Amino acid sequence: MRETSTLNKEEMVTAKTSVSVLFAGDSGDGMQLTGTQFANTVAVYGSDLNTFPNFPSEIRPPAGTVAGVSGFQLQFGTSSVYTPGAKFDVMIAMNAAALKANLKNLHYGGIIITDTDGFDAKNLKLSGYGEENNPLLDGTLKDYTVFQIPVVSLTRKALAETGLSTKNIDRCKNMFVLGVLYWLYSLPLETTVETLKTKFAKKLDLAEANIKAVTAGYNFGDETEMFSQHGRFTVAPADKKPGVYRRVTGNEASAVGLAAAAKKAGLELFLGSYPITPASEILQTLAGLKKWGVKTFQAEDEIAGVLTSIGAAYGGALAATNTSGPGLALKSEGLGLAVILEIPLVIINVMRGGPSTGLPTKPEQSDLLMAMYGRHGDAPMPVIAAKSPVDCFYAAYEAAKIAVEYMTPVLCLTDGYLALSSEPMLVPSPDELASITPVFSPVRNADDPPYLPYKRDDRAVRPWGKPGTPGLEHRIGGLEKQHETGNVSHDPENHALMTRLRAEKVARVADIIPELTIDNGPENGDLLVLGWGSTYGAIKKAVEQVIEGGCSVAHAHLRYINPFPKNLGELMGKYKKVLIPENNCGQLLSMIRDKFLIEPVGFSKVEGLPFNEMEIEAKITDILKEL
Amino acid sequence: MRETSTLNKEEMVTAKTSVSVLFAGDSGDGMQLTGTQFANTVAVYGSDLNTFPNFPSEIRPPAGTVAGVSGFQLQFGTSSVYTPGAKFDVMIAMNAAALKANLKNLHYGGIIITDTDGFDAKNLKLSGYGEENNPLLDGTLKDYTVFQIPVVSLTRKALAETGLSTKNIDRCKNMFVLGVLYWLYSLPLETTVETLKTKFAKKLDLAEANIKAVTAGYNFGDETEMFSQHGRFTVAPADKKPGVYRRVTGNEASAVGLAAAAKKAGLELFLGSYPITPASEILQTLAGLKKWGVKTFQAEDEIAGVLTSIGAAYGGALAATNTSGPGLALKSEGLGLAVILEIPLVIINVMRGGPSTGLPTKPEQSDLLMAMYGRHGDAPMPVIAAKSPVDCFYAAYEAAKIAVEYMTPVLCLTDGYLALSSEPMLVPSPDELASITPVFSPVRNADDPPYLPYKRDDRAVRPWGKPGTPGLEHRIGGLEKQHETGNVSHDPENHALMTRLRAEKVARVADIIPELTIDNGPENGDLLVLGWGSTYGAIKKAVEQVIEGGCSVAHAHLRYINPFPKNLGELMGKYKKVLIPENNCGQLLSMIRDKFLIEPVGFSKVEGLPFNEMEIEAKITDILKEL
Amino acid sequence: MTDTRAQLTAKDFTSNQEPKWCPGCGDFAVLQQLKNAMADLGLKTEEVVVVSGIGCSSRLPYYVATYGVHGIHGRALAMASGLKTARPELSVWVGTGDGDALSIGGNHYIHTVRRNLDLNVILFNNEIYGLTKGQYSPTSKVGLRTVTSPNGVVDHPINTVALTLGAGGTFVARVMDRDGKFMREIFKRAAEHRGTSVVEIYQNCPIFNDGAFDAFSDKDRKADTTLYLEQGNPLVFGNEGQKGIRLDGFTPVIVDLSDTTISKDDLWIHDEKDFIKANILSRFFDDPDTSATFLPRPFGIFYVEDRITYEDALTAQIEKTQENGEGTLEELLRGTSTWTIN
Amino acid sequence: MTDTRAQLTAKDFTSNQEPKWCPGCGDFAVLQQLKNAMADLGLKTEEVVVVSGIGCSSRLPYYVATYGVHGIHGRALAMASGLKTARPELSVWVGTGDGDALSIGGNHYIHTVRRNLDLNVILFNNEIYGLTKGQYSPTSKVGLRTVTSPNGVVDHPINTVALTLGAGGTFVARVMDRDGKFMREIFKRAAEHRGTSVVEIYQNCPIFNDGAFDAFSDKDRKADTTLYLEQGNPLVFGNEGQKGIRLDGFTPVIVDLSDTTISKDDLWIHDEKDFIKANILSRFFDDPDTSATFLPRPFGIFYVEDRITYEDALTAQIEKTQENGEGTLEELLRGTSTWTIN
Ligand SMILES: Cc1ncc(C[n+]2csc(CCOP(=O)(O)OP(=O)(O)O)c2C)c(N)n1
Ligand SMILES: Cc1ncc(C[n+]2csc(CCOP(=O)(O)OP(=O)(O)O)c2C)c(N)n1
Ligand code: SF4
Ligand code: SF4
Ligand SMILES: [Mg+2]
Ligand SMILES: [Mg+2]
Repeated sequence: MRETSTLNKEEMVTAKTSVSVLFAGDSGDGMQLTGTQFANTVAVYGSDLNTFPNFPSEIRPPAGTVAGVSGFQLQFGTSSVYTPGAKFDVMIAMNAAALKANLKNLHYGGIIITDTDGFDAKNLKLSGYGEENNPLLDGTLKDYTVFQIPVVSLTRKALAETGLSTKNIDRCKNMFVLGVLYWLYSLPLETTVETLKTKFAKKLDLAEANIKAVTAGYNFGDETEMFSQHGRFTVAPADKKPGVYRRVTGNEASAVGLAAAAKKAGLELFLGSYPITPASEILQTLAGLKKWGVKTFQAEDEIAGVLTSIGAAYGGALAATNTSGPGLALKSEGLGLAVILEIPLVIINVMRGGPSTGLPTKPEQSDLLMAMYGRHGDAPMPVIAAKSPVDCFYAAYEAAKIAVEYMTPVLCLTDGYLALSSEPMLVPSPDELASITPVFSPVRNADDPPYLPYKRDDRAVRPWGKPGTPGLEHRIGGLEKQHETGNVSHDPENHALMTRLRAEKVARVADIIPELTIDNGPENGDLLVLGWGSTYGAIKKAVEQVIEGGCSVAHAHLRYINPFPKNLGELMGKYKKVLIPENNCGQLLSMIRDKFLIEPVGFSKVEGLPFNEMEIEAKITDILKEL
Repeated sequence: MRETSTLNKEEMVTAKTSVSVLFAGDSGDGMQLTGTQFANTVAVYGSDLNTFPNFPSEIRPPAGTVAGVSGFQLQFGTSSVYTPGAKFDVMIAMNAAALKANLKNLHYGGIIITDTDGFDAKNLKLSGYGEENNPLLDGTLKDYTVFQIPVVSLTRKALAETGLSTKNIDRCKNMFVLGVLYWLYSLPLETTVETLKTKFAKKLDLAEANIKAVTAGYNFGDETEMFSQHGRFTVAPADKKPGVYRRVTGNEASAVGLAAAAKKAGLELFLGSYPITPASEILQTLAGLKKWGVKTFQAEDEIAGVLTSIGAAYGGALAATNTSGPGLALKSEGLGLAVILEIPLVIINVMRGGPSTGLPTKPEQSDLLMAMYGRHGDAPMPVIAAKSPVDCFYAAYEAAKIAVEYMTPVLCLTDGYLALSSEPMLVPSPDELASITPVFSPVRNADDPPYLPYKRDDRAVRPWGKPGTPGLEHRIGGLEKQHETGNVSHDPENHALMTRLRAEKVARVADIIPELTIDNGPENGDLLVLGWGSTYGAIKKAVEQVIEGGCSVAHAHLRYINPFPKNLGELMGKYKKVLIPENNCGQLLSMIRDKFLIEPVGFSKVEGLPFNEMEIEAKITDILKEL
Repeated sequence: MTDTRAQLTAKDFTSNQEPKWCPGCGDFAVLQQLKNAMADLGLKTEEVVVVSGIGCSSRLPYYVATYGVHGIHGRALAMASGLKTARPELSVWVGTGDGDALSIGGNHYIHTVRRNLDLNVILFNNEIYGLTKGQYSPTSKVGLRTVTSPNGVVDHPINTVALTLGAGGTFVARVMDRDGKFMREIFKRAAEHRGTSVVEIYQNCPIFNDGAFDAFSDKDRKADTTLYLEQGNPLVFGNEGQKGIRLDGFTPVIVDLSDTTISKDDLWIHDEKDFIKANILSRFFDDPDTSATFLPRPFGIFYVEDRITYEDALTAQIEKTQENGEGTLEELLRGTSTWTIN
Repeated sequence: MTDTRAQLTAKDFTSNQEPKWCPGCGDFAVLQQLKNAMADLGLKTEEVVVVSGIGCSSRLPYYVATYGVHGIHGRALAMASGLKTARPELSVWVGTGDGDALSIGGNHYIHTVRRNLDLNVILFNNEIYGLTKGQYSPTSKVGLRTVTSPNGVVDHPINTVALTLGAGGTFVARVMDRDGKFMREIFKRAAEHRGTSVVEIYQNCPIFNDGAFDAFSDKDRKADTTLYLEQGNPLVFGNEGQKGIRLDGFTPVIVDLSDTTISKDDLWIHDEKDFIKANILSRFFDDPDTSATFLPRPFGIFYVEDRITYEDALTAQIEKTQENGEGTLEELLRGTSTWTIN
């Protein structure tokens, strides 16, 4: 965060390149909605941004307590934004508990905007500060810039004339605060006003009240003396590629990626799925895409989730299933069947903290080795990983392309962090998307030679024989199959051959995936930071920082984990050291050691939290010292 | 096979040190029974031996066809016998199909004993030789010593007076052949006669007929001119450790190992299981041990198999579950729960050919990586492997010891080859078995401090709090747990700590397992052959051979795969090269590369068949050439 | 493309793979009647898919010259459900065993039945695990001695018909493997029923559970131990049809029709649409050898209900959303809310 | 050791963990009655184990000061079955949800019920997946709009009582979360029943499926929509008990008791031992808001059957083999056939 102050004629406006904001309040205070409004506004305004919600782990924890605090974090800026921010610059605290829960993550000297009405005796007690210890008064916040606003009171005053009940009026307090924030960051109200009109199209009084509240908040900023010392801020729009944008979370992007792949391939999309945190929104999003012919099947369990998908894939659909760790474990056997059947199937696994039920609402990257090896027998399948919310779209899309074109299940890894984070996505035009070409065997006549469902092409890929097609009638299953005919075979050499061919086919995917490129930094040098998945933003930021500090450090990020890009070994060889940060105990590290017999530095964080850039920067600095 | 001939007064008797015999016939010919009789006889006579049955994959395939051939292979000898023999010296072929199916595995110059009555037109046709091509007549067998005996006719003659139906008489033909074989190898009839008496205690006429048949066969050997050229053979008894012996298959040994561990530990054994080939005999054996208080629960599926076991373990039983690949996949999620609950549980996985249903009746070693990594999250557990049928007893026993003493699930790997092979087991006395000491928390009184179910000792092991014990009431589950209290915790540092402690506990098992020793060969030298599991016998033989040939080759065999023995790295470092033969695509190889960053030579055989010593010997020779 | 091929015969449904069942296995008869029924129904080989799990009976797909998938143990119905949902126009048949469908596959069973996908389920019940060599199954009788129950089974067995009704089944029938013609007709009725049709077959496994159903198929006993259900007809049995079943309140009682005070009109008339009657019939389940109050075991169609299938309901929803046209790829990519940067 | 502790109270069964359910959640009431019932039954905290799967309701074990295991999703009954088999002397209770027991756990459900282990199963049915934020469950009504059914549920729902009876259940009851005292008594009856006792609770989830059972709990409607079953008593309902249920053949019909031609003696008398009646009662399941032929929804004990439990049968077998003493370790190691080498 770098800033330049200019003194305006009338007011002081400080320009900033990026700002991280946390909206925090009680679960009932509508913080997710408020944050989303702010996000939409800055997006339309032209900023780059990244958001992350932080729900309490219970559905409705006791109001006013720290357990009940709901947060929505967002970073927006002029240059590319990759994370919601390691710490925030500004924090909205609607009550004492919200302050207590989040203060530790506010930058030293950061801004706090509080609703003083949320710091009454009851709130202080519930928050754990204690009735006697009001942090707004006792010096706790001396290192921060604190704006104390009696939000509830001001909202009531502003809406006194609406005739609404106090309960309904109080529900508008979040809009008041949002208005204040718009003023503070010199942002327009239009987007929010429009949204409120649409949302409350059938309850005009509520629409009006909310609009009044956000306007009142804005005007309060204008009129109060409170901000005169600090003035306002601006964050110039980002220099973004022109085009149409939408905001997506990782889970939405995954869902749309699958649906888009199906459309592009000319296939019907079928998703067999069982709800599980944090993967359910993929099912939920696709359930809403019936207009695009998407069929979702909410199965009785994860096993049925994957097996219904296998059935649909046998039937000629683009089939997918999504889940998180415990569900992936249950799907293991089914995935083995998909491997030996050699049918296309996309599995999206949204990783969360394990083992077992573990930390179901927290992200982790600890399912990588299960994705690679969690099937009995030698049962290889391609594994790819998404690095950002938007990238979830492309990862799902590519998974589908590989699945269909290589007749194989493909495992696509995202995690609970990507799943819920959002960022703007430049909407691609249909033509920009890579082609996806299923190869269905054509009709055969009675006098054609018999159909060979396991006759492979030169990439070792077998054809797809769609039921309903005359002449392709064939019967396959989980038993080892004879080369070409697909009939059951117990022949020893055939088993060795088929095992080799299945592995070879997957290995050959390396022929069509791009070589790994350096995301940032020199082509060779002291240190390569090799990441995969959701660590992208944090590594990106950290490496930017150390490069700016003059270090010889580069960043490369793996999308393809099985097979690895062909040049991975060579590329790693160009640096003195390789650092692999992971939210697990070193799973990619194991794979790299095994495959390349080199000794990278592993960096594990297994806390149910993503890395932040500072941690990675510190680790890089440590390593460079020792080089 | 080395031999010395001596010319007796009356007859020529050739002494042999080991002989491999195959009994082959139609599924209905009772070959398993015949082979078992022979095995019992040589065992009691004092030979070392190893047997392996070879069933057709269908239950009752068409009679007379190659698919219908049932075989029982056995090797017995004066020195230690580790395998049923790569090829056999003697083959009993009850019909044409039996000959056809197995001829390729007969040693050049080997002996064939045929029932010529099984080579009639019908049998020739069904066997695929064709009515016109009788291999007994057309020179096919010119490189072998063939004894053509009209077994059915001779049996009918011998039993003509019994008054039995022809059908019943014909059923005795296998006993006739057995008698011939006893004569040929100078073996006594007693064991078989005794067995027949017990077996047919209630059908005296059948007992008598069978005894007559085996005696007639023996006498036929004495009287016929057929063998005069070749004479008889003897295989001197092995120089075995004195003691009481029994014969066990790997699956029986696994079952008894578990039951013995429970008795020794003073716990009740509970097995939750779902039948699956080739693991079902473990359930079946334990179902017959009710006299020892063993409780088996035939569950509705493998998930219930492991979950009932977890429930029983929570209740204070020694709990186990057994399965094969597809079932292990289904148990993945449950095993993750056992990991985080930190309760004792033994999982015996009898590996078979994969992926998916694969080759269900064939052995393979391809579940190793799944055993290691097939769970979501970082969920380590000890993994051990048995190397021989008898060793299945000790492996299961040790798995139970580690499970109980380290409060952890332990995965014990065997395979379809060990499962069905048999060998003599020196029965240990109860005192010889290692102690197994569960640590149940004692009763607590109302004024004691609260019970801490996750308070670890200095090995990071938590106590076992048995329901029913006053004062230990505690509630645990699959969510991450707070250090010591075991309460649910979402705290980031706590999760990191618990993840570390769970891993550390498993790693510490290395403190009590023996260092890896050289099984055979020099302490350092050119090549170390590092094996695990059922490859033991083949590697053992091969290394014996090359050592005899003067090569600097050693053999070490891994029982403990997670954690590895502490000295493994050091030990491998003492040889120029390490060779790792495996019945998979190189799974231990991957683990060794990852862990030690060395480059052993991998040697894969993925044919649904175990290695034979010749293959390994050849590979060793190749490597040595290139050194 | 108009199809000019003639109506197919059972032979056209015979694949080139030799069945690998044991001699005398009841599965052969089922295979034959299945092929007969398919031919009778005028099906084409390319529009049929036979799906199965694992077990002796689950080898079925290999022997039918249609499309087929031999899946994994217990999951046949899940696989078939996905296939049918994706391709409602296909004729999907499921071959499964008592172990496959009711033990490991029990969950998919109850859920498929309640969803009522239009599947034809052939449930080979031999009261044993055949393929794995003779362990007891969830339909094995209490006391049966097998390799895993050396002291006799202690688990109370599943009553397939009762379970299916309890789970919301819309078509449930039972047949005996030896009743070829009867089976063929029931298969056709099953196929014609729009919804999940379950046909339980009492299938003898001569190797591991021989004679499990002898009480219902032995020539001398059959007439007294079995009851063939016919729509609209009274429940009568006995070798000369001399016995009938009447309801005493809720209690079914056997009456002697030679007793002139009793008329056929007093008897229970079979009505396959009557759910309560089907439930009572499903409880004619006691063992003829041990039960004092034995009622004859019913064969035929217990119950048929008309209820929308899962795939029809889903298709209707999709069609509704597409009333004004299907969504385009472009609309999909844009989503509901966008902004433009110039 | 004679236990000198006094009879425990509900408070003694209260753990030190604060329940984390939403305000107004029906789960609180169930927890309270469970603790009351345990105290009433004279149980000791150390002899009780509460087992659960995953879901809001499956948090139950944390809040009861006994032993407890919070397992994985759908597997509570399997875990409890293993525990009970290993330790028959413990009092084992299972807390589970409609998703946990009937969706992913459906297979263990039907098999537990048929095996009849002596477990007390408390099935919290809120017709929704609460913990994962509001997806429909297998008991959700057709047409319900949720995050995964934006156009309405198309799956036909499970009727818990009917499924349980079909699976061979020996104790089935239904209660409403608000009926505290009634629930407490039913819990006690469940505990006293030797066998698997299923108590389905209609539990309101105010967050994701608020009012799902309002038709049966709203003050104004309750009297006409619910039927409380009492052993030996006629089926009457209505705010003044003015309506009754009679059987017309197999068809239950509502009769007006104010009509003097109808006497209470003609009514259906509840008999919880009558399997057929229980089956008919289980089908009083239509929706009061949409059904023209609506019958009141029954609450209370539908059915009770005496049948040996799995663990008792197993124990008997074990005891039989041990008649002449338990096997020793030495005998175990030697097996049945040995030979000696000197
Ligand atoms: C996951 C899994 N568990 C267990 C098995 C082993 N298995 C194969 S078939 C079978 C039971 C077959 O019984 P059933 O379905 O009744 O068929 P049947 O052979 O009697 O026709 C079992 C247990 C398997 N293949 N996969
Ligand atoms: C294997 C697995 N699949 C899915 C989930 C996610 N999950 C947790 S609870 C739940 C459903 C809960 O519904 P229910 O049992 O009705 O309980 P409720 O929350 O409604 O009380 C689901 C789908 C999981 N934890 N594990
Ligand atoms: S084992 Fe039984 S069910 Fe299987 S094929 Fe043989 S006879 Fe048929
Ligand atoms: S989500 Fe529903 S079921 Fe879950 S605790 Fe909240 S109110 Fe109860
Ligand atoms: Mg069966
Ligand atoms: Mg629920």
